Amino acid sequence: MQVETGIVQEHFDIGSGYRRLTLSAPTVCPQVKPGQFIHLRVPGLGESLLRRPFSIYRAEAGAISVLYKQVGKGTRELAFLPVGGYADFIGPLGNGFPLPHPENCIPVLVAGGYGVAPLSLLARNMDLKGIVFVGGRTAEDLLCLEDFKEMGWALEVTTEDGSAGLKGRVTDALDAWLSKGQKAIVYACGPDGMLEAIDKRLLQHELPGWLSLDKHMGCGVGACLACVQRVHTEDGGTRWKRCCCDGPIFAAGEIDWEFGKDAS
Amino acid sequence: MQVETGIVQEHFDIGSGYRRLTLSAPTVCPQVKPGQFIHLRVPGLGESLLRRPFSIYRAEAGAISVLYKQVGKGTRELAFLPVGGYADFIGPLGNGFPLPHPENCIPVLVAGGYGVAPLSLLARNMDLKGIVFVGGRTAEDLLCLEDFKEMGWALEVTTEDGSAGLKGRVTDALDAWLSKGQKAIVYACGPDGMLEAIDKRLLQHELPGWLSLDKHMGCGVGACLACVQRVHTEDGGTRWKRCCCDGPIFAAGEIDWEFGKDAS
Amino acid sequence: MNTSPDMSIEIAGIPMRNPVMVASGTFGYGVEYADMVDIGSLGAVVVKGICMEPCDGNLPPRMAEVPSGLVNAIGLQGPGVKGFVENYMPFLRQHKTPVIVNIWGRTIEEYANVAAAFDVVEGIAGLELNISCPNVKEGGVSFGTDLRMAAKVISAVRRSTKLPLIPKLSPNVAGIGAFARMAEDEGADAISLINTLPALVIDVETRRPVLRNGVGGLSGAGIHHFAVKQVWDASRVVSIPVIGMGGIYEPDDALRFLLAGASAVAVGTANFTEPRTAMRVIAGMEDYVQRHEYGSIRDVVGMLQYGQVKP
Amino acid sequence: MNTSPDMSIEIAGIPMRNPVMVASGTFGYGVEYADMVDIGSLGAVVVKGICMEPCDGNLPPRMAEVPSGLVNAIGLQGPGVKGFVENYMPFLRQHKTPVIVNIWGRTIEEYANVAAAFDVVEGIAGLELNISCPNVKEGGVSFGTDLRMAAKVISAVRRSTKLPLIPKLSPNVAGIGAFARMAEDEGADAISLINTLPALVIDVETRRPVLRNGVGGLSGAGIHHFAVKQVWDASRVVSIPVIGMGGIYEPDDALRFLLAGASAVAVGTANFTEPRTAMRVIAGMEDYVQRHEYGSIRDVVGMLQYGQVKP
Ligand SMILES: Cc1cc2nc3c(=O)[nH]c(=O)nc-3n(C[C@H](O)[C@H](O)[C@H](O)COP(=O)(O)OP(=O)(O)OC[C@H]3O[C@@H](n4cnc5c(N)ncnc54)[C@H](O)[C@@H]3O)c2cc1C
Ligand SMILES: Cc1cc2nc3c(=O)[nH]c(=O)nc-3n(C[C@H](O)[C@H](O)[C@H](O)COP(=O)(O)OP(=O)(O)OC[C@H]3O[C@@H](n4cnc5c(N)ncnc54)[C@H](O)[C@@H]3O)c2cc1C
Ligand SMILES: Cc1cc2nc3c(=O)[nH]c(=O)nc-3n(C[C@H](O)[C@H](O)[C@H](O)COP(=O)(O)O)c2cc1C
Ligand SMILES: Cc1cc2nc3c(=O)[nH]c(=O)nc-3n(C[C@H](O)[C@H](O)[C@H](O)COP(=O)(O)O)c2cc1C
Ligand code: FES
Ligand code: FES
Repeated sequence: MQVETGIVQEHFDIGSGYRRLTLSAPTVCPQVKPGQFIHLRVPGLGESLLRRPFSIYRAEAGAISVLYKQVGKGTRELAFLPVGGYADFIGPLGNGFPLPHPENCIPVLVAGGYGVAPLSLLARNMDLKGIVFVGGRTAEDLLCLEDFKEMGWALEVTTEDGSAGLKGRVTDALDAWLSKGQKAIVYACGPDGMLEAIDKRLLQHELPGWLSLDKHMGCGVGACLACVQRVHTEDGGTRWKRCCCDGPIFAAGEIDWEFGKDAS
Repeated sequence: MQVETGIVQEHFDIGSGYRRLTLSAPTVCPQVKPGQFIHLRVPGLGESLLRRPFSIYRAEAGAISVLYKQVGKGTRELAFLPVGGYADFIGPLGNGFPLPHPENCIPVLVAGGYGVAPLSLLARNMDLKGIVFVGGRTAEDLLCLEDFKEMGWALEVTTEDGSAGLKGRVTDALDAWLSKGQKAIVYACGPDGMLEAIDKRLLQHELPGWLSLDKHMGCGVGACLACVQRVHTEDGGTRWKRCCCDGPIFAAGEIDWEFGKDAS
Repeated sequence: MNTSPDMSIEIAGIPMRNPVMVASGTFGYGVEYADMVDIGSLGAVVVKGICMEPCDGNLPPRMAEVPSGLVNAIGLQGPGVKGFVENYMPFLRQHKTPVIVNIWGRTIEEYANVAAAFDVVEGIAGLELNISCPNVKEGGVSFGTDLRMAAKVISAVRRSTKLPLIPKLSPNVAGIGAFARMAEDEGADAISLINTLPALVIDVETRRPVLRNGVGGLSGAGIHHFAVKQVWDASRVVSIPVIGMGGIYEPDDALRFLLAGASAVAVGTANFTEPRTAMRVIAGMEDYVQRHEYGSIRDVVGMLQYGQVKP
Repeated sequence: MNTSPDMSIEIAGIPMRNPVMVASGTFGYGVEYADMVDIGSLGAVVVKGICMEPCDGNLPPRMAEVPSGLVNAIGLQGPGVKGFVENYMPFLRQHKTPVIVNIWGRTIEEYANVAAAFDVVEGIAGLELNISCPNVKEGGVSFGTDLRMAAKVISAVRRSTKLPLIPKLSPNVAGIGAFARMAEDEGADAISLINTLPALVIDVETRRPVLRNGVGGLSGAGIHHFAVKQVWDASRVVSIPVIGMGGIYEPDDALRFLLAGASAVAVGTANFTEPRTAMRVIAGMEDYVQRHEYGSIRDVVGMLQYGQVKP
């Protein structure tokens, strides 16, 4: 983990409202594991804006790429960063997906939204090929589909409005596939609701898997305790884990999805 | 007085560390009197930064120009404003120099730093030609000298280090000229110390004159009472005037330079 | 659908076309902004603090810009009752917008006198009572941070005026609720909060305070969520209306005060940066009422869903 | 000329190589930032608040970003005394940097117990006492805003420990001076201030607080000049050293606290944005001491020239 100041090498629209930002990262790049993220200081927003976490999409040739959507103050400002400009980031952060991939399991990736970014990197770092499920509300929300095609992965697309692929949720497509009963391990990244639904299925089918969870972050390094997620412990209890450093990747069945829900 | 959103038409270095910014101002431009200023919202600094006041250097062809130096947070950010970008301002503000210029008086302008900006506009709006004294610490601090030459004004330059014109202060050159005893009216804009020294000379020589005073401003329109200057009243007392709307131009002899000095 | 929503509200018996006022000291006497702001569109105008006699205020510098706000030590410069009524009331009477006069004093008697003086002036809708002033008779302790002294001021002013009375609370107290309740007990018709927070800006190169007065009052976006908390604490313990202020720049900022229990709000520091803030805030609140299909803006007041968590 | 200036200072009997610490709750237990920050370069490390037993803290969301700051309601999650000593002290003992443990409790007994527990732990330089906690025995009123309750806590802890004791004051009181004096009277070796200001962040679309806990504490650049004022008020009425904190991002911010009378400072929220803030602040302060030709950083303390103006 380091603070590194990167030079913007690329910064462009990739469609679906997303942009790709590539920063030189000679120190951080070689340390990256798929599923890790950087905590980026958005330039031009003054001292007091918190950093913003982004999953690492590519880490190669001494540079790091992330994909992001303009959703708020930070990402809207980020979009102005010119090629040749500077941005500093802390990274690589988080535990990353456990490697190597276990033998005799078909790797199954499930992505929603920008969740494809870390999964695309994971796929690139695997020797095996498997199947990837990408879901969105409409065709507009899908990105990086080409990545998986190029790598020779099977691809199943779902949209809630049917504008691309199957009409329905990503879990519908996943259910159909899981019902075949193949020995698989699942890697998923996307909104909480999707991850919870997948976790339930993994439990049902007694399949191993890993879920990448995004929580609002303060420090990104484990110091502030802003990003906690409740998990089950071996003794049947529950405890907090910090998404930024104990996560963002959690084992299937580890997360306590009910904790705190009732009190709201 | 209006809020107007201008488009940046020009924005470039003019030397001596100053930049010229020209904004379209179809509504405000025709209302401008020399000595007035605009209160500019620096784009990109968030909601809470106060506006910054700048003297109007040119008001022609539906546009307004100001000259500024990068001295702090606001002006450093301002320098990034691209041609074609927007900036909003309130203007024209302040009383401006009284017009028309009285007959049978030689107009004498005395400028320090960016004080040349409003005086250059004043000279352009006068039919008479007179003499202008421009002073600075070094040759680097002088600007707009060409303006006055082109308009056919006599020009006296002083620098404290002698790197341009006479070595000394602008008041030294002024003293020499005033000692000739010509009937003159003085218009001055520059740092407080310079204005106080000039005011003293006007009193001595019993000459009329106008001083343009810069105080830190909040609202720029008379509402916040941040920019007050103590002035003498007719009954021998003193009272506050607001630089932004009762000023920034004060009559010679009007300002109470001593008020509050002792208490510091 | 496109008919404009019901934004009217009554505060301390003063009917307002909408709940957005401009805060004392940040909008002069109205006339300064008249070229740029439609005074008639405002809920009310609260003028800069007035005491009996003209007051010079502090020496400059009087204002310092700080992160997300500013610190001011204007020191209550003003024309006094007579100067205000002669020079500014003719302009203010031209509009249908209620005029609320912010008053202050150095002693309890002064407070009472200035209130009484305004009782006979035509065109004044109500009095806002700035209690964040030093009590010159008790070593300069602020009236507003001492429950007993504050009660005395409010009670004295209450007896001196029949005008709607709106004490304005100081934020730097341990429990704002006690002050709010006390104000209601002493006969206030509404309360407003918050005034500025005490602050000291130091220039490290000169080793002096930036403001000539030394300390000043912090206002602006940086105190907004603190102010909302204070309003929430106060509004839950009184039945009189609360006017919320502190760092309103956007419609959402004003809505937060309403949700927290304020019946109206005032835009302060933002006026300096963007004189038309109140107008923009009103428009945004109208949109909110429509989007959320409220019957009127009054239905938004106090609608915060705080959950089971205890305050 | 180029020899580094004397930055050393002693606070509450704890010798520090410089007056720049990291504030409780913003630097974890040190180990989290060890890759990026040279722990050995800090004046002291103040760890996240610890009570007797492990504590779960609040439900998330626990943090909201606001203009020039953030509002947190972490809720004092922590490993308890035993967990802290076992898991974190071995790391912290590796450095020569003093370790100050921030402690808290729900009752006076709990406060006293946790203090006593640390008295026998090796490698702890002092205790910072967070009194901004709800007193569960008295309806959840914060110890820190009630002079009598705060005195009881400090006195009980004082009797339970021989370690240097640094009560950390709550800012939301009418007169911080009285709390500072009380702390000195009860035997504190130093005081630190300010803790966060209470704040309520509301999401107007959901009409709920953004933080699951409801209210939280405001920190960051927006409270800086308010914090400086509090430190100035406190430092003038006590003879024990004061540790200043609140919105330190730049060397100048730290210097303001020193000029206002603090003998040391702590960097808080800024660590999240820029982990190396403390190191940068130390470098800037060294430069200041040299440029102004002070004999040592200690000569800067309390050097504010406040002028003739009365506080
Ligand atoms: C591990 C991780 C990986 C991520 N990877 C990606 C990625 O690859 N691509 C991508 O587009 N996004 C990613 N995100 C999400 C991304 O960080 C957010 O979209 C981004 O922070 C939004 O910033 P913003 O300033 O534009 O929006 P904001 O202005 O912050 O608004 C977004 C919303 O989030 C809330 N919010 C943001 N940060 C916080 C916080 N710290 N505390 C409380 N509320 C907060 C705001 O209140 C607002 O409602 C990731 C998040 C995590 C935790
Ligand atoms: C009537 C008038 C006309 C002017 N005309 C020109 C001009 O033509 N060209 C030009 O270059 N400059 C002009 N100025 C000065 C110009 O406004 C300042 O240089 C500018 O505000 C600096 O802004 P900044 O953000 O870059 O500097 P800042 O970051 O503000 O720093 C500059 C210094 O000024 C202080 N400061 C700035 N504003 C305030 C305030 N409101 N209250 C207290 N302290 C404050 C800061 O503390 C700092 O020490 C004029 C000023 C006035 C009053
Ligand atoms: C320059 C200035 C002058 C003020 N003058 C007064 C005043 O005369 N009387 C008063 O009660 N409050 C005064 N206030 C306080 C404001 O009315 C308001 O309570 C405070 O600024 C918080 O709101 P804001 O954050 O929107 O500015 C003044 C504030 C500022 C910034
Ligand atoms: C996320 C967070 C957690 C905190 N936890 C504690 C704590 O456990 N104990 C404590 O006394 N103060 C705690 N504080 C307060 C800080 O130590 C500090 O007093 C305050 O944040 C002001 O400084 P700053 O503006 O530099 O952050 C915490 C602050 C933050 C932002
Ligand atoms: S973001 Fe601070 S602990 Fe995870
Ligand atoms: S700047 Fe506000 S009154 Fe002059």
